Amino acid sequence: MVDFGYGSVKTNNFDLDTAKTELASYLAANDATFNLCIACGACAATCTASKFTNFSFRNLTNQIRRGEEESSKKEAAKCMLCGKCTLVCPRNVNTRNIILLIRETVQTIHR
Amino acid sequence: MDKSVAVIGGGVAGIETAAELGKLGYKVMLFERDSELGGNVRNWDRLFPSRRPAKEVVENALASLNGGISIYASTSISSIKKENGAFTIHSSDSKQFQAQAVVLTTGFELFPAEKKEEYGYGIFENIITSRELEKMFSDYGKPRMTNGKPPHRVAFIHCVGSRDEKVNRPYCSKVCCITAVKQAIEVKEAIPTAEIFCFYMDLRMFGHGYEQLYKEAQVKGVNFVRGRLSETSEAAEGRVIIKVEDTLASKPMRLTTDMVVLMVGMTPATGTDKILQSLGLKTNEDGFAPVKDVHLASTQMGVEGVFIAGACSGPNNITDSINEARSAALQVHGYLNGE
Amino acid sequence: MYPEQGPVWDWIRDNAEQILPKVGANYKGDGPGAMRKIPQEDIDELHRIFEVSGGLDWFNKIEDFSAQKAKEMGLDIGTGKDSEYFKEVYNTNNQEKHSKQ
Amino acid sequence: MKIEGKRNIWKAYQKEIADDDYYYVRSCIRQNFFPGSETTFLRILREVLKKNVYDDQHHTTCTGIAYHCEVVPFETIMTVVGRKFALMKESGFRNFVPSCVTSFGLYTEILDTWEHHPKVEEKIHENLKLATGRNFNVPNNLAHTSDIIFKFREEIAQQAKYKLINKATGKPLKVVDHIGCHYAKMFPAKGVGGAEYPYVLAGMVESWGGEVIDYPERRHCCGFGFRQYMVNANRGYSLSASKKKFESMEPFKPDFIISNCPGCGFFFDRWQYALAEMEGKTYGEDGYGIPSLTYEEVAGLVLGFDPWEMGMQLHQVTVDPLLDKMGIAYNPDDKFKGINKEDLGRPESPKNLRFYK
Repeated sequence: MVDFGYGSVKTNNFDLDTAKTELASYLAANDATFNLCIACGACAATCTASKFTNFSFRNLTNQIRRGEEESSKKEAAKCMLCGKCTLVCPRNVNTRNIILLIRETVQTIHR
Repeated sequence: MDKSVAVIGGGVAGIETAAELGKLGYKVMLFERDSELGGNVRNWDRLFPSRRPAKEVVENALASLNGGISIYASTSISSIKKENGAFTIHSSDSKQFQAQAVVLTTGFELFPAEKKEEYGYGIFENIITSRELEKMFSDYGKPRMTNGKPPHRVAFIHCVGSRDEKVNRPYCSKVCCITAVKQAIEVKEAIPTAEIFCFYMDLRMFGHGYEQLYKEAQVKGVNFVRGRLSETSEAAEGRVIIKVEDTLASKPMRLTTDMVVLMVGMTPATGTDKILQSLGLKTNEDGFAPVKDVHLASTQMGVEGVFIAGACSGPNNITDSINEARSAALQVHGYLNGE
Repeated sequence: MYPEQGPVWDWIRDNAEQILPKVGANYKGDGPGAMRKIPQEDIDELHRIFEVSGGLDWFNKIEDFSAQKAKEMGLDIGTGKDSEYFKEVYNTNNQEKHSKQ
Repeated sequence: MKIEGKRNIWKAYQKEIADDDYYYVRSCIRQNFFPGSETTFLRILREVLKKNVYDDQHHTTCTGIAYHCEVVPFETIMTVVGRKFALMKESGFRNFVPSCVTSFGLYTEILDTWEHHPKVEEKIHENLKLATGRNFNVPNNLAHTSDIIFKFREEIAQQAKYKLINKATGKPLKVVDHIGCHYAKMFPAKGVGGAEYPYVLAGMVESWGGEVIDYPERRHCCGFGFRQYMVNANRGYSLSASKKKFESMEPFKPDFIISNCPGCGFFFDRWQYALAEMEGKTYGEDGYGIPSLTYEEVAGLVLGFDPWEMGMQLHQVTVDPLLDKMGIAYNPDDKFKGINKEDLGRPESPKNLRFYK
């Protein structure tokens, strides 16, 4: 193949036709509160880890819903499991449990 | 009592106003341009938030109409003239009626979805309006595609003809969010394996029981994505591709769907502007009929003796329309008794 | 500079005098037509338009600030295609956003 | 798809197109890339439709490419455009017909600016007077050259020697149309059929026997985008936009692409070559590309013009299989011959994109 000094760029879109949503389905099936997020961001606002890293529980779970599973294990590892997010969540999402489920299952899904 | 009141428009607000005025003993003329009473609610299968059959509400209202009420169906009102404290109502077939007070209950029409050209309504298959989905529920108990099969992926598009200056509808139509949530649950119940998406800009769950219904939809697995539809297109196999941004992730998103439901907003009923003109009134900035005072006189108008109820003054739900109807009836009663 | 134009482009350039007239072009010719020579008086008019409408000032500003930026980046501003600064802007600057991933 | 829905939209977007006496303005890109298309336009107007067209040697670039690359300010381009209007006035014409979609978009934008801000127009009159001593009037009618061909599509159909039909199967050719962004996206009312479902090219294809294919990325920009392409570092962005379109149209197996914009038509041709050479991917049948044609070339084929006099040998995606499909009588040996039938040798064959039979 010839190198013209540039190349085609991959799409930046979420493509829900090809997205891997296995993890999202697993989480929804194993924690009924997974779907209840209303994206208020209170979890991220109060998060200890978010003060020093770009960790956001809201963003992590949204990314998982869009099929961005690969990075989720690394992201979930940033959580310190302090539980403050569970305390503030207005929808009673069991955030701590969901983080633990992600940590466990990412390994079984992406061996 | 020989005082007569003209009620213009026979949807739920008009029927309720007429019924209340009838109970108070007035001679009521209820004008409806359609051949049947009931207005937009007649085209709905079930109502949010309780999902009761829509016809119950219409039937209940109709049952409360008594003998003092004359119904003029298939009668379109073109103008109202006030002279010496009394009103002459002109119909478009050149009939005239006299009344001492008037209540405007001309309601709304659904936004014509084809005006959002890029949404492909009327062009691509299986793009329907919220009203057409209601009809599918009435006719078959579930949505079905043009090939007769059930859809496996359904996208609800909020704010079609609402909050959109491009189509001159800058206002929120209030009831579409909760209607989408209700319909999403109904589709999910009718076709449990279907994947459902709601694309919203804000979810405006203001009424009693609405937020709970939203949560019920989440529990049932309806996906809510914050972002407005930009355009639809047709894939090779005739499915519909939609493009939105997941604004919470700051990333564009595309997906192929079997059916797209456009949550069409409320638009002022055609002809209301002419009636307003004949009364020397102008529409408000959204094109609806203006109330006298949004806080203190929301069922009165700028002309003494003319009252208003329901969605002709702006998007409304049934609860508020019925309450306004009752309020307007009391206001009429006070006016005719010199209060 | 334009590898994507392909071998047909090279062939057209090599045979411009023979192939362009065949397709009706007035290649470098006087009078109207595609690829004609623009008369000098018209070019002069364009130049005066650029003078009175700010176009020339704009060009000069671009040149001045480019020279300043080149200095800042430690590149030779030079002239034409051989300018180091041009090469940087043309081939590399912002490439990660558009072309290479 | 429900064609009636599109027809309703088409009905709503009709524009006024003058029917004769045109002041013709060439396009920088087109006269270099498709000189034969501009020749064909004039030939169709003069010889087939018997129209009066003035081809002025004194008009110049509109500076639109530079304007879109942000190296020419708005006031300068408006004054250059004012000069073109002045030349038209002096020649006694009133109907302005540019060959370039970007120019067309700019004229539309400038006329709209002047309409809403008459002081700006005044300033441009002063500028032009000062710089050249010339005066201008705004045109009575502004239409793109594709609008003109659209207007006379039925007249062309009546004189057709060929139809957009596969001669072997008798079925209509499948055509994807691409409209330059600046044709109607900025001012939908100024484009035949509006911005979402433009009819200007679809109408030609319909009238000449072809079938228009609507594919998911039809509205997507070709990606040329002036500075995206001009700067090599950004060129991958331009390439990727076209690639997105090729991938989207590929499943529909189009017989050719028709476009009305200089950049789009040219890059649909060249990017197919680049993608074939860079990534090994071809989008047409049997290792060929999908031919990318101008509307003049399509009209010329329909009218039985010689493809090599229209410059169709200048395409990198070879058009020969399409000519064969349509059953067009052409001489393959003349393809690479010069004005005096002299043999010019043959272009080198690309490695991955099939160029020769």
